[in-house]
Amino acid sequence: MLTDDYDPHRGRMLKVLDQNGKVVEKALEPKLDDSVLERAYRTMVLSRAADEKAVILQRQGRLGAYPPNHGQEAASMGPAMALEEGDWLVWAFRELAGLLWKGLPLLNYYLYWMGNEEGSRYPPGLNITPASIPVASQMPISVGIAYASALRSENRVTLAFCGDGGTSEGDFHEAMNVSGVLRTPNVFVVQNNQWAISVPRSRQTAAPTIAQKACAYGLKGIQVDGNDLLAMYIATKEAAERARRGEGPTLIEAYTYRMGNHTTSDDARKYRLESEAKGWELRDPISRLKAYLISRGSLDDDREKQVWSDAREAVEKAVAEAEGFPPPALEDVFQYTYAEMPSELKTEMDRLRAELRDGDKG
Amino acid sequence: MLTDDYDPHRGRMLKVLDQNGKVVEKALEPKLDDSVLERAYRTMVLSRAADEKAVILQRQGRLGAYPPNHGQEAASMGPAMALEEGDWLVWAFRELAGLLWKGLPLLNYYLYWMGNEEGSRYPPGLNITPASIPVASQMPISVGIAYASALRSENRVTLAFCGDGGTSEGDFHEAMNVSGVLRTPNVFVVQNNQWAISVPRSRQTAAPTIAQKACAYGLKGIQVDGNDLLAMYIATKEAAERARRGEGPTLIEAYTYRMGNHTTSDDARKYRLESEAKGWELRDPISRLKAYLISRGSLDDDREKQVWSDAREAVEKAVAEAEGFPPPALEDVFQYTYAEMPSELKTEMDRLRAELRDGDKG
Amino acid sequence: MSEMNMVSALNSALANLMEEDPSVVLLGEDVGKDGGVFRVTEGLFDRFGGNRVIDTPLAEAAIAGMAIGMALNGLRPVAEIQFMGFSYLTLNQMISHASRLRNRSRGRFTVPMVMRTPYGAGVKALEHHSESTESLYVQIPGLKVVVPSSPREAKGLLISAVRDPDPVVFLEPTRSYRLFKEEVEGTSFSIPLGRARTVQPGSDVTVVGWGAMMPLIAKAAEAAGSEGISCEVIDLRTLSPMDSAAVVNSVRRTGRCVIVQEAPRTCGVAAELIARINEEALLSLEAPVVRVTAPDIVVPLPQGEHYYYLNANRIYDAVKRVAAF
Amino acid sequence: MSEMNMVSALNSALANLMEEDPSVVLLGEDVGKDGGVFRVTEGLFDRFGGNRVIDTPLAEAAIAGMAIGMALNGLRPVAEIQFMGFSYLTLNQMISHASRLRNRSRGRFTVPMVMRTPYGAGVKALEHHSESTESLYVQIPGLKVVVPSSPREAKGLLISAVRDPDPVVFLEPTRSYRLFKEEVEGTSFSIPLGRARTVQPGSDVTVVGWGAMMPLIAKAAEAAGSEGISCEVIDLRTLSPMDSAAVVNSVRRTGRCVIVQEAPRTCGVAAELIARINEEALLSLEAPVVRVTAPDIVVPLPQGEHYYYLNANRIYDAVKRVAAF
Ligand SMILES: Cc1ncc(C[n+]2csc(CCOP(=O)(O)OP(=O)(O)O)c2C)c(N)n1
Ligand SMILES: Cc1ncc(C[n+]2csc(CCOP(=O)(O)OP(=O)(O)O)c2C)c(N)n1
Ligand SMILES: [Mg+2]
Ligand SMILES: [Mg+2]
Repeated sequence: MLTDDYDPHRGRMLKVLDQNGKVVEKALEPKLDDSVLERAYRTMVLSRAADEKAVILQRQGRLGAYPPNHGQEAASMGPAMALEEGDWLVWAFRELAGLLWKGLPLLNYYLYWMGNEEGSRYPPGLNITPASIPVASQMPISVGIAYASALRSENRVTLAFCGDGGTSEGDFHEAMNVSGVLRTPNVFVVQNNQWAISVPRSRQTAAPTIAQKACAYGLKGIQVDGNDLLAMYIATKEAAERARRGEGPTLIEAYTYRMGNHTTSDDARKYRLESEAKGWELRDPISRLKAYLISRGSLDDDREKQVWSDAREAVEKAVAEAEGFPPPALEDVFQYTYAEMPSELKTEMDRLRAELRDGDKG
Repeated sequence: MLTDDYDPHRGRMLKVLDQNGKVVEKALEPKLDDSVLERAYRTMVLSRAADEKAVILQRQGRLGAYPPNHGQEAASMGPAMALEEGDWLVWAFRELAGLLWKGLPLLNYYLYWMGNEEGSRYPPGLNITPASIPVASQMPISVGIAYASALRSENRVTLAFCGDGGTSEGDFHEAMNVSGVLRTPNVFVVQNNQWAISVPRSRQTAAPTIAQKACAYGLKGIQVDGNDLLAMYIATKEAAERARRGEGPTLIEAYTYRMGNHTTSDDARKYRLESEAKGWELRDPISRLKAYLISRGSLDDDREKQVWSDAREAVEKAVAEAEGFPPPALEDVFQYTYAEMPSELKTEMDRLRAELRDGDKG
Repeated sequence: MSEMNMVSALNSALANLMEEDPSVVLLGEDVGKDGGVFRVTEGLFDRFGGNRVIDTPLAEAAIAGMAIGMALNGLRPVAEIQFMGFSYLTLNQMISHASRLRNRSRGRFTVPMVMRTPYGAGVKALEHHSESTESLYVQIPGLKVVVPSSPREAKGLLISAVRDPDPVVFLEPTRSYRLFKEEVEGTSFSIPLGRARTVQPGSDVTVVGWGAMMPLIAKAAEAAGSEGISCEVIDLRTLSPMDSAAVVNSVRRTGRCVIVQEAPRTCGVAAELIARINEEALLSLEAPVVRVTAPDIVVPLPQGEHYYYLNANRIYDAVKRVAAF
Repeated sequence: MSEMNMVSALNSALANLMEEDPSVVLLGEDVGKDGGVFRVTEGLFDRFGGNRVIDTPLAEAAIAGMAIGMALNGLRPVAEIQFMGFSYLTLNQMISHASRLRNRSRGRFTVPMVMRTPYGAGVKALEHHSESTESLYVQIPGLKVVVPSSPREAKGLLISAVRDPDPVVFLEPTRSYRLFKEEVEGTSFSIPLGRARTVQPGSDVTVVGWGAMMPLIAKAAEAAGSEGISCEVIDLRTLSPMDSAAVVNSVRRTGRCVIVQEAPRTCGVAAELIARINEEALLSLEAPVVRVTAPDIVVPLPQGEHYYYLNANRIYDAVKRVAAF
């Protein structure tokens, strides 16, 4: 088992690829079809392109505060690739690539960050929960989701994400611990991107790794190079299979880096050296996968260009659609409070409708 | 260091005495004066006597719901013995022996469980916080107390207790983690008495030991025989010294057993085998210390009888005092809400005084 | 039909629900083998097994969070929080997720969960075991808050709460758990949420309360009645969504109102009712509405509890004062 | 004196306090190097060092709990919670300990801490970043709740809050952080807690609000004034203990009242004020008191925020309606 070979207490990090796309541990290389790898590459590129666009849109006042994903694409997508149809994905707010792999339309994503609840009306049957802003609060929820699947013997796995900062919250702890006791079919991925806004990983916890926190809960734990798509994929695959076999949850630390600001409202230069990010540029997850694909002969420069231009086109299309999307009507902000609108609330709505003047619309 | 020799990952539990009072690890035997050991024995006996009395009083309707301490005397008192004057003790609700060692008058203790807030008006200068009923909520508070001491370079340690059940709460986690990061002078003792009401330790967490949870926070951790006063003492002593040197907090698991019901409202026979408690009777912490003292020649049967009769006398005196203590006046339930009573609250108080009829007093 | 106290009525409701619907599960501290500290879940572990009657670790936020996740994924979880005083640990989950997931996802995800918890003073309990902080929940859009006042009400309302498509906070008056028995159907039946109940019609003073206050109100109303003051007694039952219309309509007729609230005065449900009466029936008022509430203090420990906890005398006096205004 | 916006006024208050009293410490997420997400603590880390301006891990319950412990042990901690929407995680510590330790220990232990947090909608923020749930705190006996409405008020009230012997929840209106500047003393000065401020005397309608509502009220009152309706404008300032006497006294004179509350309607501070007006000045009322509040819904995301967030027009309309009743 990878979790034995890479026992966090021994301080080894799981890696499959080096930065030149060379496989460092041949035995670990997953057997993935070219078509899957190509789709993976496309999706990561789409994520990168969509993310860059979101930052630009925010600067232009066309989108609200936004948390960039740049550099973390493999950390969310590798795990998503290890899921099967019907498995659940519980994200925090920085897992775009994983969402895209799972099938979330970009339109939803943009609508959400543009401040329209319709963005979180996910397509029916897509088992992805909406973004969860209160840090780590999604973790106990993911345990409940997994429990329900297990109770119905559905053989489904629930994959949940949080950040390194999230591990300090009580919710993280309670979720890990309960899940260990109830042996729910969960896989927990901590995107350790080294920062929680301005707080460095070293000040988030005195534990040398996040992965070793697994031992507090009787979980399997493993630290993985989060910029290595293949490593993230195989670690999650093993964990998901274990979960499916009813052998309990796993905590995966994806060791990665937040290349951008915390959000578009943040200025990382206030608290960290630019050289740090520079160093991580050399470990870019997309370049690494590209090198691997090229070395396998599954990608060449032309196709690579095509992937990018397809991505940019898809992004522009989604943005246009999102910007053309109608803003909520007055009824919309009321009608989802309860399944059936209580009469008092209806009265409030009618009163508000009467009170709002034309000029009040925004 | 004990925490190295007894690294929780290696599964060894620290013990100094066996049940016959024989020292199992000569090198570990602390050099304590006879007078100290005698005081320790007296205090444990006083705790046991007071505790048994409280259970009786509850049955007679003279005291409210009460959590018995029987069997856990060494687990709270060993740590208290390792404190120095001025150090802080933050208790949960099952640490009577430690409180008595630190100097809390029995009167306070009875008053509190008899439902009078005056019980928690601790003598000035005694650095003990009041009982904390919401499980583990005292842990983050203990970190703040320790931080304040350290900021003023007072060289004081804060010792905080919670139960095995308490380790599942978010508050426990947040406290351990923050304390690890800030290296506050804390010693945390988890009284693992194997049960949290009806939930056995094995269902509280899937981690094989509580002590190993330390590793999630970069703390030192150690599992100690909680019924061995000397072991609890030396483990805490080492931890307190480390804390005083600014080398950070320690998590001590006191492996012990709740001999009684959870509280006087509980009936443990509903969920556990009586044979389990029977087995633990053979590991009684008071008998163990007694055997040690006798083997050292520091105690004999006569003196032992005297200790018990002194204890019972002290208990009767405290109970009489507590029962003679005046119940709160109407003003008392109002006046400590704020430093200065807001005028609206004063009005409420006056209104209530006017509204209460004589017959309403109870 | 059989005589049940509130504990057995709740137990009967849960048993019916679990028989009828395999998606109903219970979770919480000591709800399994132990049957709950108040015995509400007694026997259900043996009957339905540990997978459906789940003893959790001691972690309230996780209990609430798990219940939310279960509800999102097709179950109907009934979470027990051992005492309302420990429910504050669930507030982030309840406010940030339980109450909002429907709205957040435009109805794609819903949270048909129930959080049961005993509340209220008057049983000489330890600190934190006597809280009546319902207004923390009542003010949260997206949550429903229900408080039964008798065994039969408890059963019918709990069944509705569990079947309800939205998250319900179900507050059980500790003091009434074993206070009295009444005839309750053994089979399942429901009492709709969101509708107040007129316990007794009357013409002089409207007296409104809920939960453990109802037996006290009944006593006070009877005493007032014997002196010729006719009380219309309303059991609010569902605090959210609040059936203030029932109260307002009654006050339109009586012109006088006493609201009895176990909780401290400030920003409680009584204040909200007064605000709505003011808004909708001010001109009908013949006297200021009177609140009979606990004072704005911490619940005293048992020896001082009588200063805090209401009694029938104080309600009766208030009714007299309002009637005489 | 210099021109300050609310952020710089708060910063100046903290700097003064930390200079004067070595027991004042700041703690929270990103309050150190980063100077806080709204820059309220900017420069203080460099000036007073990391031991007194403490960057904590991401753990709100621990931030509150630590602050309580620090306060118990002689410090005057000022904890920052990044947004009010994350303060629910502190509620157990705030309710169960901060508000109660004085009472629990009969005054032996006290908790002179401040929990600062930005609150309120109107800045087009993400979900959970626009909450106005002050009533969760106002209803807790033992806590004080303060909301400043201008830079100078912010400084004077924060200084009082930090010097106060009791725990204070200090709510900073996000929308007003940089909305306007005014002259503020550079040295320390204090504005007493617990006293409402009459911003503008008037005779026809009492208009009450706090925090970010005050600039809207000023605009509405001005418009009403120009039509001959004289508004008495009251800034409540301290929501707990609530200076309802100031409001009641004003209403006794004007007979009419509009209360402006950013929070949703139910069980808010406005309801409490109405209840107290009802109790103490019912006979003076010439019209029902009108609440202008957000509806009982989840704060919408930015595209729908205008349905939720109040504006001067709606306040003005309410004033006109009340005046014409
Ligand atoms: C409970 C809570 N507290 C504070 C915040 C404000 N906040 C948003 S993201 C963030 C840092 C999160 O760090 P991490 O978990 O490492 O995730 P990352 O942003 O690095 O992806 C903070 C403090 C929040 N959203 N939720
Ligand atoms: C937050 C909270 N939840 C629930 C309770 C009810 N309760 C009181 S003690 C207890 C069990 C505590 O177990 P443990 O921490 O092991 O301590 P022990 O009672 O064994 O000493 C529970 C569930 C509580 N007091 N606080
Ligand atoms: Mg991070
Ligand atoms: Mg225990």
